[in-house]
Amino acid sequence: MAESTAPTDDEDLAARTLNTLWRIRRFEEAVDELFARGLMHGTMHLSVGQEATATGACLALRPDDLISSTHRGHGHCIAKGADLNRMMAELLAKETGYCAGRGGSMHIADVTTGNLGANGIVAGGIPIAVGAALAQRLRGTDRVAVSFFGDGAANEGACHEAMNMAAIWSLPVVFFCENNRYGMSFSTERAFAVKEISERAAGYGMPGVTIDGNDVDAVYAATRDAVARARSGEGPTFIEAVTYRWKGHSKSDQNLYRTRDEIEEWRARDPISRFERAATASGALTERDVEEIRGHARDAVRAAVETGLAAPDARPGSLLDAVYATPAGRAS
Amino acid sequence: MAESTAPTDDEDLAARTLNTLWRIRRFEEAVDELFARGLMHGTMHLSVGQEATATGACLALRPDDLISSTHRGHGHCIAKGADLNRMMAELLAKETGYCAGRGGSMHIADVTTGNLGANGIVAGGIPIAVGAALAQRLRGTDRVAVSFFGDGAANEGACHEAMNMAAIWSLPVVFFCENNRYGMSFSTERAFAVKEISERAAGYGMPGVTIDGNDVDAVYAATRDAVARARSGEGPTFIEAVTYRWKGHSKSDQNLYRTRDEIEEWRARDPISRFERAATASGALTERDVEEIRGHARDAVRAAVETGLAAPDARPGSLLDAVYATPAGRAS
Amino acid sequence: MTLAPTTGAAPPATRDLTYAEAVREALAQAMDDDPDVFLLGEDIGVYGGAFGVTGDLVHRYGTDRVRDTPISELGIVGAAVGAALVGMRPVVEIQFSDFTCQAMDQIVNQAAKIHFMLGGAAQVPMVLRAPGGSGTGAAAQHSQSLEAWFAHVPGLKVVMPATPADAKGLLLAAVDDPNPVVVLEHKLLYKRSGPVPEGPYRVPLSQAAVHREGKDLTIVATGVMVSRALAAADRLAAQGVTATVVDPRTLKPLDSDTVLAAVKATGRVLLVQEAPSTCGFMAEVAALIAGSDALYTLLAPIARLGGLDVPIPYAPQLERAAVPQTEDITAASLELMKY
Amino acid sequence: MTLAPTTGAAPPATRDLTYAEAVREALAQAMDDDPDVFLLGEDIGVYGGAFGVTGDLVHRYGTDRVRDTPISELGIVGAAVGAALVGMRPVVEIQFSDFTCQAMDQIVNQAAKIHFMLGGAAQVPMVLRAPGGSGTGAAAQHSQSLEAWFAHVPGLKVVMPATPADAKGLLLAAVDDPNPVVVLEHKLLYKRSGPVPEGPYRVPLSQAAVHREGKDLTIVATGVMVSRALAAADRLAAQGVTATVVDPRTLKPLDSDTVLAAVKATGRVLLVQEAPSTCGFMAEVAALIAGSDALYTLLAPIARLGGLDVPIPYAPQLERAAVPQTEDITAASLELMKY
Ligand SMILES: Cc1ncc(C[n+]2csc(CCOP(=O)(O)OP(=O)(O)O)c2C)c(N)n1
Ligand SMILES: Cc1ncc(C[n+]2csc(CCOP(=O)(O)OP(=O)(O)O)c2C)c(N)n1
Ligand SMILES: [Mg+2]
Ligand SMILES: [Mg+2]
Repeated sequence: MAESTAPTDDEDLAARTLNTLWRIRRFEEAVDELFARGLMHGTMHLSVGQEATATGACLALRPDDLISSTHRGHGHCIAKGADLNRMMAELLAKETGYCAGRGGSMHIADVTTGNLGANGIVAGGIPIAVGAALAQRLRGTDRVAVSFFGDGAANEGACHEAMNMAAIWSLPVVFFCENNRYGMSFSTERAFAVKEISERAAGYGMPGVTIDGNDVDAVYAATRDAVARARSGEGPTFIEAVTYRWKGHSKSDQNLYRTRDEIEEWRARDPISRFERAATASGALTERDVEEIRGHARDAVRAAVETGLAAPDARPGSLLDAVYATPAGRAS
Repeated sequence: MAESTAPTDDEDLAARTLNTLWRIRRFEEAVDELFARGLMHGTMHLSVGQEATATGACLALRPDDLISSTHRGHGHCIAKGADLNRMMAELLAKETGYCAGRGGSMHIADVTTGNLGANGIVAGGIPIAVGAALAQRLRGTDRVAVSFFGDGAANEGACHEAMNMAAIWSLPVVFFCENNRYGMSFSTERAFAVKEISERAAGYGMPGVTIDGNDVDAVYAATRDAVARARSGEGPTFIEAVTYRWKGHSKSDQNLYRTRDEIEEWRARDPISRFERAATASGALTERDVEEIRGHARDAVRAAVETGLAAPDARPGSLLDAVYATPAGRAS
Repeated sequence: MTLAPTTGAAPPATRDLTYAEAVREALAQAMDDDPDVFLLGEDIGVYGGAFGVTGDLVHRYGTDRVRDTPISELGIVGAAVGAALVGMRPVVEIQFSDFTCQAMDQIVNQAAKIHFMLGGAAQVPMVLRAPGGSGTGAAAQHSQSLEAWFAHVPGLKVVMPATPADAKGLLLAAVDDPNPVVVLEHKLLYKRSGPVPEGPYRVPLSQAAVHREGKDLTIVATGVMVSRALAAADRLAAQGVTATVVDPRTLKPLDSDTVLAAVKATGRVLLVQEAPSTCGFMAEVAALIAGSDALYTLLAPIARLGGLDVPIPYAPQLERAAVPQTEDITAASLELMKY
Repeated sequence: MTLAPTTGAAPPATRDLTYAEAVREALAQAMDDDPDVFLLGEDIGVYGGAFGVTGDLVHRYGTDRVRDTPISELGIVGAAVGAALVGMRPVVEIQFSDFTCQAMDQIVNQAAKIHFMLGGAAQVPMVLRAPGGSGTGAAAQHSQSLEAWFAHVPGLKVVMPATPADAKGLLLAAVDDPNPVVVLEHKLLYKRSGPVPEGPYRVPLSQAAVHREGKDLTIVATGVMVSRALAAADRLAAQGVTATVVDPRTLKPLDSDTVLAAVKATGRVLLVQEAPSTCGFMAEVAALIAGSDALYTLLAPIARLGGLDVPIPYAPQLERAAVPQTEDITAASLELMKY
């Protein structure tokens, strides 16, 4: 167990936390709007309502720790430290985007801050995180890898194989399952015959916990403990963080599989206002701090949209050169 | 719970059981010898030492129940009721074999007795059994499917996905894991961070038991209970039957990964002599019954070898015609 | 644009349906005809399918026959194989054809080979439907065209419908077939309309469609490239160049007679596909022509126009540049006319 | 038969090694050279590999660098992708190339595309070794030749060594390469011997080998078919027909210059592969020739001789009949000489 500071109790942590929460929320809202206005194409999976998981988990990581992310990966990318401008530019299909417009939302990544990438393939990133952790073991570092994935991903074979390998080799991985109650339209009630997905962990010989994924403190504490275990060589942990996505699965979702009431109920459990209440109640933040942070986040996202829209479009000319890496490093 | 007759206590069951046990043992020994003499080609995975699992499990099945089998599948095929002559002919690559010489050991199958096939792919048969069980559900029958697979197969993604689907749909399947302590050279100690593979079952919301796989009574009882559950609509069960293969994994095995002592120790736990002792002690069989049954099995296998060797070789002429099924049924 | 198949006796009554509606109608008629037909896939129930193809079928046929599954492609296809082995006729939907990667073992090592490996003692009458192709900004893991992989596998049949009528007719024929059939639909076609026969109409799994006949060159195209080839043929006609446009429709087994006859009649051939050229399906068509006596009738080298050898990029202009467009087909055709 | 590559400056000192020993030597030298290289696979440790390729390496390099894995192909390849992404150079062994089906998502959707999808910000320098091919009686799920699939995927490189020297040289070049490279070895070749340079010798991933030069026809062959083609060339020579035999060695990227030059020089070409012909790698080579000006130099149609379009059967005589043998290559060559 590491020390027990909670984000809601600590001035510095609280400010960083709230900043991340709002940057994610505002980023997702901006994306939603750009889409609605026809300024963004493709498809998008927004994490509005789920900000506490990415925020709390990444807060417990060192900058040199690694993550693998998902199709619903903007929040992870932001929380791990990516630059909003380059993210937005990528989603706007610009040459200045993180992936030079080749990846888009489903492949957003900032490897310099330890994000090995979003993934268009459900569960695709889980074995990748295990491999990144194996590399740390082989190199003798104490870096940890956290794999984010959804409830739906837990039923892919990739998740099973990856969890077992991490367990038998005691690798420094945290399996962070964001259970937002649905894999697209398929509810966890229908997808699992157990109550909690974390019940799976025991079968691999690793600890598993289920936590309130809308409570940053709980997410932070569980991740911090799991990371401490991983860093000290005690092996992987499975964390199930229960949360909810407010928006549809993607652009084509008509929300036929859940009720308006259910959505409203979860909106009432907004992780951000909950954190604001707790952090102001504890005295870690003042109302003015909160206002200021909100303002910063809004401005940062606005600036990202503006610079992104003004940036040059991705250039087709270099396509064939971009397929293979050259020994020198980045392809020209 | 079904009635509690045990094979060792019941005359009729005991005779059938011992007959199956010996047919498997003698069949495998004959195959081993044919190989050594250069009369059989390809590769073979023998189940000598594991006869109690196939025998006890299939004894608990109705003729119209279904099984999916593995690369180590001769025992399952025999126990489910296949004809030794057609099996041996197949292994001898004859036109009269079950697969007309096209499949060989790894694809041995007698669909008429409910065996959907051995499988060269580790874990390949597990989702297939789930699908066969789903078909029974859709058709409203009370047939049950048993999927045999090894300890090594349990770490394939296919096993995970199949178990979860069976659990959430309460399908009539029994997951029968023959834990012979190794997947090729990889021991269960190294492959799992749990003591018993059956600990995995809880994570899917299904019952799991670990039994002595060299004890026919235990195998029969556990399978009978699981089949009763499945047949009555209560869903799948996971059975882990601990056993041991006496021979190498396949023809190329040099046994570098286990000790002679370990092999000897397990040979001393021979499931067949153990059954013979128990069935004669209980009075279900006399010494003479035992002798007679052994003789029958030996003769049946000998006859299979003789007719097999004399049978016509598989004919290449029909190869291209054999790829696609024709609407009328069996391809010409 | 609407395309009608020119081969096969077209049944009389048609209405305009979208390609997605045509697929749905085929699924409904197949379930009406045969109680053993059922559907299996992710979000095909109340969600109606990722591309809305199954739509309201779950309300009409119930959750047993229109079965939502967990996200477990390997398990889903394996379950279909098992059900097919005992006599059912499952139709699996894989949300994007890219995710067949997850299920390749069950498709290739199991479904395709079981009939053969078991010496004919069993059949695997199943259909696997999956949308392929680019054009929606879904990037590299959601835009592949993998037909060449499946066509390389003995034991599979592979179809790639390009029109609503073919989407229905080929799918019904696929459901009838006692073998595993991979049906590669195309995302961009789902919303296109065209005349579709009303009854349970079947397009045999062995007949190419000749959509247009010309004198100067033959364009062989598949999937979404068929309509682009036809659009190019219109532009070419305006310049006095007439093209035959052939859509194989069924890639395996291929109707080589129709393809070869068209090539022989025109002496020039352009092979158009969306997938990257290297080792793509049109390589097979080129090899077929070059290995036949049609070779002697060629006035020009066999031209292939495929996707660039790149993963599909996200940015719209990059994505467009990665696969053949109507203007590329037109230009390549005119290039051929220089010979 | 021993084959020496004729292109590239051959380093001086060679000894005879088996193909398996040559692979092992390459793995050892790669691990000696670079601490980031490590091996991952089922039974590659104390068992020494299903085909004995890794042999004693675990004793020399330890269980960390020669790492036995559970039976989890998708997870194994995924772990390699993750390790490669953070700078390691994993070399994965898949016991039979057929089981790449289990891992296709990580090979095709992840490894092959990450560098591109991330706009060049990351690399996946990994090697996937797997034995393909028939001839051991292992039947349909253990005998496939799947090179065409991988060659169809942008972002992968694909090599298929036919000699011990190439097995070593191509593997070392593959380990050096910053991209995912699929190395398809062949079961029947593992025990064949040939001269292999001693040092860390590399065969560039872009050079075909011309094993023999003739005047009458060019035989292009891959994998185990190379030695059969050479044996056929011997027989043909006895009948006064001289053949050039070209082995592309690297299938992707393909050394098309060498192939086309050979074809132009002989005017007849026979393309030989073990995999089923339909949509196989030689379809690509045929299309390449037929799309080039080499077409004008052809004296005969482009002949393909591939495996039958059937799963590989178990019975030895059926298995033999399913793939080209030396006598088939000879006969097809003589057939070509009738033109
Ligand atoms: C292998 C694979 N199968 C299916 C899909 C289509 N798909 C994309 S997201 C999704 C749901 C994922 O659910 P979950 O893992 O719970 O994540 P969430 O979307 O809820 O964040 C599905 C089915 C995919 N991208 N990859
Ligand atoms: C997907 C796949 N991976 C690897 C193999 C090679 N292989 C065949 S059997 C085997 C070991 C299987 O172990 P287990 O499931 O315990 O069965 P056992 O051999 O012990 O009966 C392996 C690795 C295979 N046939 N299929
Ligand atoms: Mg979810
Ligand atoms: Mg085992």
